[in-house]
Amino acid sequence: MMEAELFVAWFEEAARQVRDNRDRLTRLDAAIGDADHGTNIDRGLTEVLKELAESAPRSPGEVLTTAGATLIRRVGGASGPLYGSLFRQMGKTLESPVTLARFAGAFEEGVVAVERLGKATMGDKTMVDALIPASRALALAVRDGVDVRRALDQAARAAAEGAKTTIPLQARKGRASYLGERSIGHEDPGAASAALFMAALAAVAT
Amino acid sequence: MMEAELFVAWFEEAARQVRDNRDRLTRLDAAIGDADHGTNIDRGLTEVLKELAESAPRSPGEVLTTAGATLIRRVGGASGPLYGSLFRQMGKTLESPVTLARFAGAFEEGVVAVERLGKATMGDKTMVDALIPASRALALAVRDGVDVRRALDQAARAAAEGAKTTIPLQARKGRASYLGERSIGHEDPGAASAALFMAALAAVAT
Amino acid sequence: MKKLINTADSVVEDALNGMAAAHPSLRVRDRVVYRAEGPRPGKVGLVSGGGSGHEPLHAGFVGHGMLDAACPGEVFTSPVPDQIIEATKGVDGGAGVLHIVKNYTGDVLNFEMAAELVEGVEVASVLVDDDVAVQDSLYTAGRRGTGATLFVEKMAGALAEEGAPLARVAAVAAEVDERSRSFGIALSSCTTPAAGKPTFDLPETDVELGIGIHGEPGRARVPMVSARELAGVAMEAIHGDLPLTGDLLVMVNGMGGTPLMELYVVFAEVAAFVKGKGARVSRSLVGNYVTSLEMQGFSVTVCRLDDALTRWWDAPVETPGLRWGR
Amino acid sequence: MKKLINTADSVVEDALNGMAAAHPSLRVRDRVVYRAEGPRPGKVGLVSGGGSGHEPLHAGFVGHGMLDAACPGEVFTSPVPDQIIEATKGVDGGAGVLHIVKNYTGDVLNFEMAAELVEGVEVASVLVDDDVAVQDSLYTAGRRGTGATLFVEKMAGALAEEGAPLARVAAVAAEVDERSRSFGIALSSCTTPAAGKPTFDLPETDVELGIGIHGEPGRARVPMVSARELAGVAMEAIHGDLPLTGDLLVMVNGMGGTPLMELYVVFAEVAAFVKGKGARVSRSLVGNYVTSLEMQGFSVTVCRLDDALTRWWDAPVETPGLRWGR
Ligand SMILES: Nc1ncnc2c1ncn2[C@@H]1O[C@H](COP(=O)(O)OP(=O)(O)O)[C@@H](O)[C@H]1O
Ligand SMILES: Nc1ncnc2c1ncn2[C@@H]1O[C@H](COP(=O)(O)OP(=O)(O)O)[C@@H](O)[C@H]1O
Ligand SMILES: [Mg+2]
Ligand SMILES: [Mg+2]
Ligand SMILES: [Mg+2]
Ligand SMILES: [Mg+2]
Repeated sequence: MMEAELFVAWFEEAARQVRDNRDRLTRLDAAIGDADHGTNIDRGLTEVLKELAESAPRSPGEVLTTAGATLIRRVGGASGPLYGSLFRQMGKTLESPVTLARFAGAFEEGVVAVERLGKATMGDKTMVDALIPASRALALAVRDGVDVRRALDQAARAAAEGAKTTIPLQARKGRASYLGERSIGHEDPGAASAALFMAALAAVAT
Repeated sequence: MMEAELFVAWFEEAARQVRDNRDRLTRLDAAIGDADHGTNIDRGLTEVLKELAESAPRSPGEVLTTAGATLIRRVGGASGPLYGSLFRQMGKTLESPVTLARFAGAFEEGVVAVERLGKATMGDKTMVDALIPASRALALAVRDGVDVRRALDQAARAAAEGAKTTIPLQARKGRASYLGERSIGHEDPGAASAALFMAALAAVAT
Repeated sequence: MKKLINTADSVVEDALNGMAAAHPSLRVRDRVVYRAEGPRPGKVGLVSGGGSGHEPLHAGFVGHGMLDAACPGEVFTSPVPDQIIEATKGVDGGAGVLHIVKNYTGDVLNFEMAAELVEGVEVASVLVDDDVAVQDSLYTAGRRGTGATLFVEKMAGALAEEGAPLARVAAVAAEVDERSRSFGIALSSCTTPAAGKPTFDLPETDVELGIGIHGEPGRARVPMVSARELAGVAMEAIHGDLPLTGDLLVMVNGMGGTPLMELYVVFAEVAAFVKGKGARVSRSLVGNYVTSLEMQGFSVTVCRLDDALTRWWDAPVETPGLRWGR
Repeated sequence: MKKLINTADSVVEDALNGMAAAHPSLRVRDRVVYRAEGPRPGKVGLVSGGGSGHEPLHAGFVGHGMLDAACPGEVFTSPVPDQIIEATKGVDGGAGVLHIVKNYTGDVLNFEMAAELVEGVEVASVLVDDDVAVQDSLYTAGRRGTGATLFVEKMAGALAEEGAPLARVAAVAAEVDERSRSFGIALSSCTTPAAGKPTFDLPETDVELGIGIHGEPGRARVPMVSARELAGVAMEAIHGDLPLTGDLLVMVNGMGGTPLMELYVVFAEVAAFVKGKGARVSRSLVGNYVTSLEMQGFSVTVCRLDDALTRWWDAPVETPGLRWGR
């Protein structure tokens, strides 16, 4: 079972991984964007940890909605509202006690919220290209009765692979789309950070 | 005897030497000034040649006053009025037929005009540090009855040595004086161009 | 990286403190820059915003005849909805508020969220998308908003000052955008304080064509040529999309690091191009107005004027970045 | 070197064509920039000039309330006497002409020659020498004229507009200079079109203190520090020479390549410094006004105001580079 503490730990771990990868994310964004993605997510997660410490939300859903709202309030850019919506929608949907199935369902709702807000679909070279595979992996794990730990591992792996699939793509959404064919050959920074989020969850669930 | 043609040839040769040394003069000016001395003198001499071709002055004095006036009218900066005054004053003073003694006297008048206008004296790290030694060399050559060719050679050598003496000096006049002690260790661009003028004269007098 | 900053984290805050100190006509609170005198009852409020690093855009255009408030985000990062909500409430004089939004995913999403969340204020939005370097197709996020933002803010601002209702101010703002086109060329990249190194490396021999205003690389990298040829590239791109005819408002805009002397060289070529097409430069602006930190290069923005737009352009304006008539 | 030019030789000419095309209020003839409307009978004419590359100085300050004509030389090279003579004759409205000359050997010599040669016009001169980085001693060419030039042109211009006689305009111009001090710091060099490479090389870690406006190296090279510390260095140098008291006009001037955002960061520190000394920033200017092509860095210029100077500062001005009140 996944408790509120686990979700707090998720954001702590995500903050650490993003901090460690901040310059890489920013470099990815420099190649096909405006060189701020690492800073944006790092700033956002720092604020999320502060907010979680202050407001001490009690349920997993509350942790997620708090995190989502904070990202919306503090990040700006494209990724702020998108990640904010992901977590807020997830939090709104997620009922306690949290099971893998409920988590997978809430995650899917979150991803749909991102798609709806950003109007991006698979293959547009955005964070969606990492999030959708992660969501599918979770759904399959539920269907197959896999345990939480392995399910989250599979989701993390799917997200990482999804991020890599953005490399040969030409961007059709976000700032990278302005580059036309020149966006080909670079990993999408938002997909890369989405993979970090999923890796962080897998790491704390062990 | 020095005819008008010789003086025209002087400016032609000076223009050639300055063109060949333009980047060096500008580099010297970059070190302790504003990186335009080579361009300034090059532009000025190009205009002088044009003007000499058009107005076809007949006497050595006219060649010199025409050149001086053109430098004043076309160069700007510190070096324009200074070199302009040098040649204009020289031209006003120089009587035909030109002897070495008359030339030496006119040159000295020209140098005095530069000193008066720029208020610089020997050791201030300016073109004056090349011009005064050249003038002295001419005066000595007259006293010693040296022939024109050797006299101009000695003047050229004196000017070149004078230019080198500016290297260890701290500038007290012109733009280089703003650098204080940092002006030490660099040759003054105006002294360097003055040495070129004298070298050009020696070259055409052979 | 050498920058006149205290820390990369505090640069926006520190710059806003400087703006507040330099311009008594502005009031800065919670990352929103307002006119010091507050909203005027019955006047439509104009709110814009976007990443910092484009100064004087947007905060430098707050004042009589232009914006009522600007929301500066972090460097090259759209502001957050909270700022926009605060600004919207803070400038409402009862006649509603127009959001002037440059077409970037981040700006659009944050302004949209704010517009949804703000209560008790009628909000309209205009999307600025003038950059012909980007194709407006299903395969892009649509044209970017660049130099025309200034035109929209100025002309809509003048109309709002006249007391026009929200719908009309919004319609004219959209019309200005429709009549405007831009194209930008970079000679060098810029360096954001947080990244600490240039966003892209451009060799001494090359330029980037079709850049935006965030230091993004452009559509293509080509060898450097003369000002005449570069101006030609920009103007052909604009003319190919919106034929140049009649009276034009033309801005030659530095990207922040271009000597004004060079912008005038470009302007001379742009003016000659316009003349060659049989059109007329009726109003113009040459300088650094919509910048990308210290980037070198230029953008050209052209707006097809009519009598009304000309009048709103000429109307008095009193802001730190644009001022005439008072 | 990448520059928006056609050829290095034609850059001044091309830029002047651009100025003429962009500003119908100006008339450009034979390398002199005049007000289009010509001299006003009975008004003292103001003529300034200097090397190009400092735009908007000087040509950008021609217009109502400031200069009557400007004489742009080649890049960083003083104009020639012929230009100054033409300008002087061209702006004389019968009340004489004031030459506003920055204290550089080249500017001084060329203006002096022009003043001697011009016939039939009463000429007075004011020498601007505000840069505290240079000691005014027998061992230098004296203090350089930098940012205070703008103050002198603005205030003397306002007084001339009021119809004051030449002697009084000259006296006030000199007073403005006496009350003003500047100090400049460079983060990077600039590149003149003719030289094609940076005048000096400055490593990523260092700055030049006490630079002028021609890309000359400064008095000392020191490690880069924060905006607060750099502002402190500049302000201490100024305060040490002319103690800051009372009401001050303060300009934080970019050298041409500095993002406006960073100039505001510096201004915040300068304002804090002034406050710390018990003085008051009563008027201010933040932006690129007296530049060195694309140099990065800043200069601060401070003028101790009194009521009269404040009034002349506030008086309407309508030039491409400075405009308010009309
Ligand atoms: N319309 C969209 N839908 C989904 N994700 C998007 C969209 N637009 C941009 N993104 C994501 O946002 C990332 C960029 O985020 P960030 O750099 O923080 O914002 P910005 O582009 O405003 O600078 C992209 O790499 C991409 O993954
Ligand atoms: N007061 C002076 N007297 C004599 N020569 C001077 C004086 N000031 C400057 N110079 C000479 O002028 C040279 C610089 O000329 P130039 O670079 O063309 O003009 P600017 O200094 O105006 O850029 C100096 O190297 C120096 O030799
Ligand atoms: Mg980004
Ligand atoms: Mg020089
Ligand atoms: Mg961004
Ligand atoms: Mg010079």
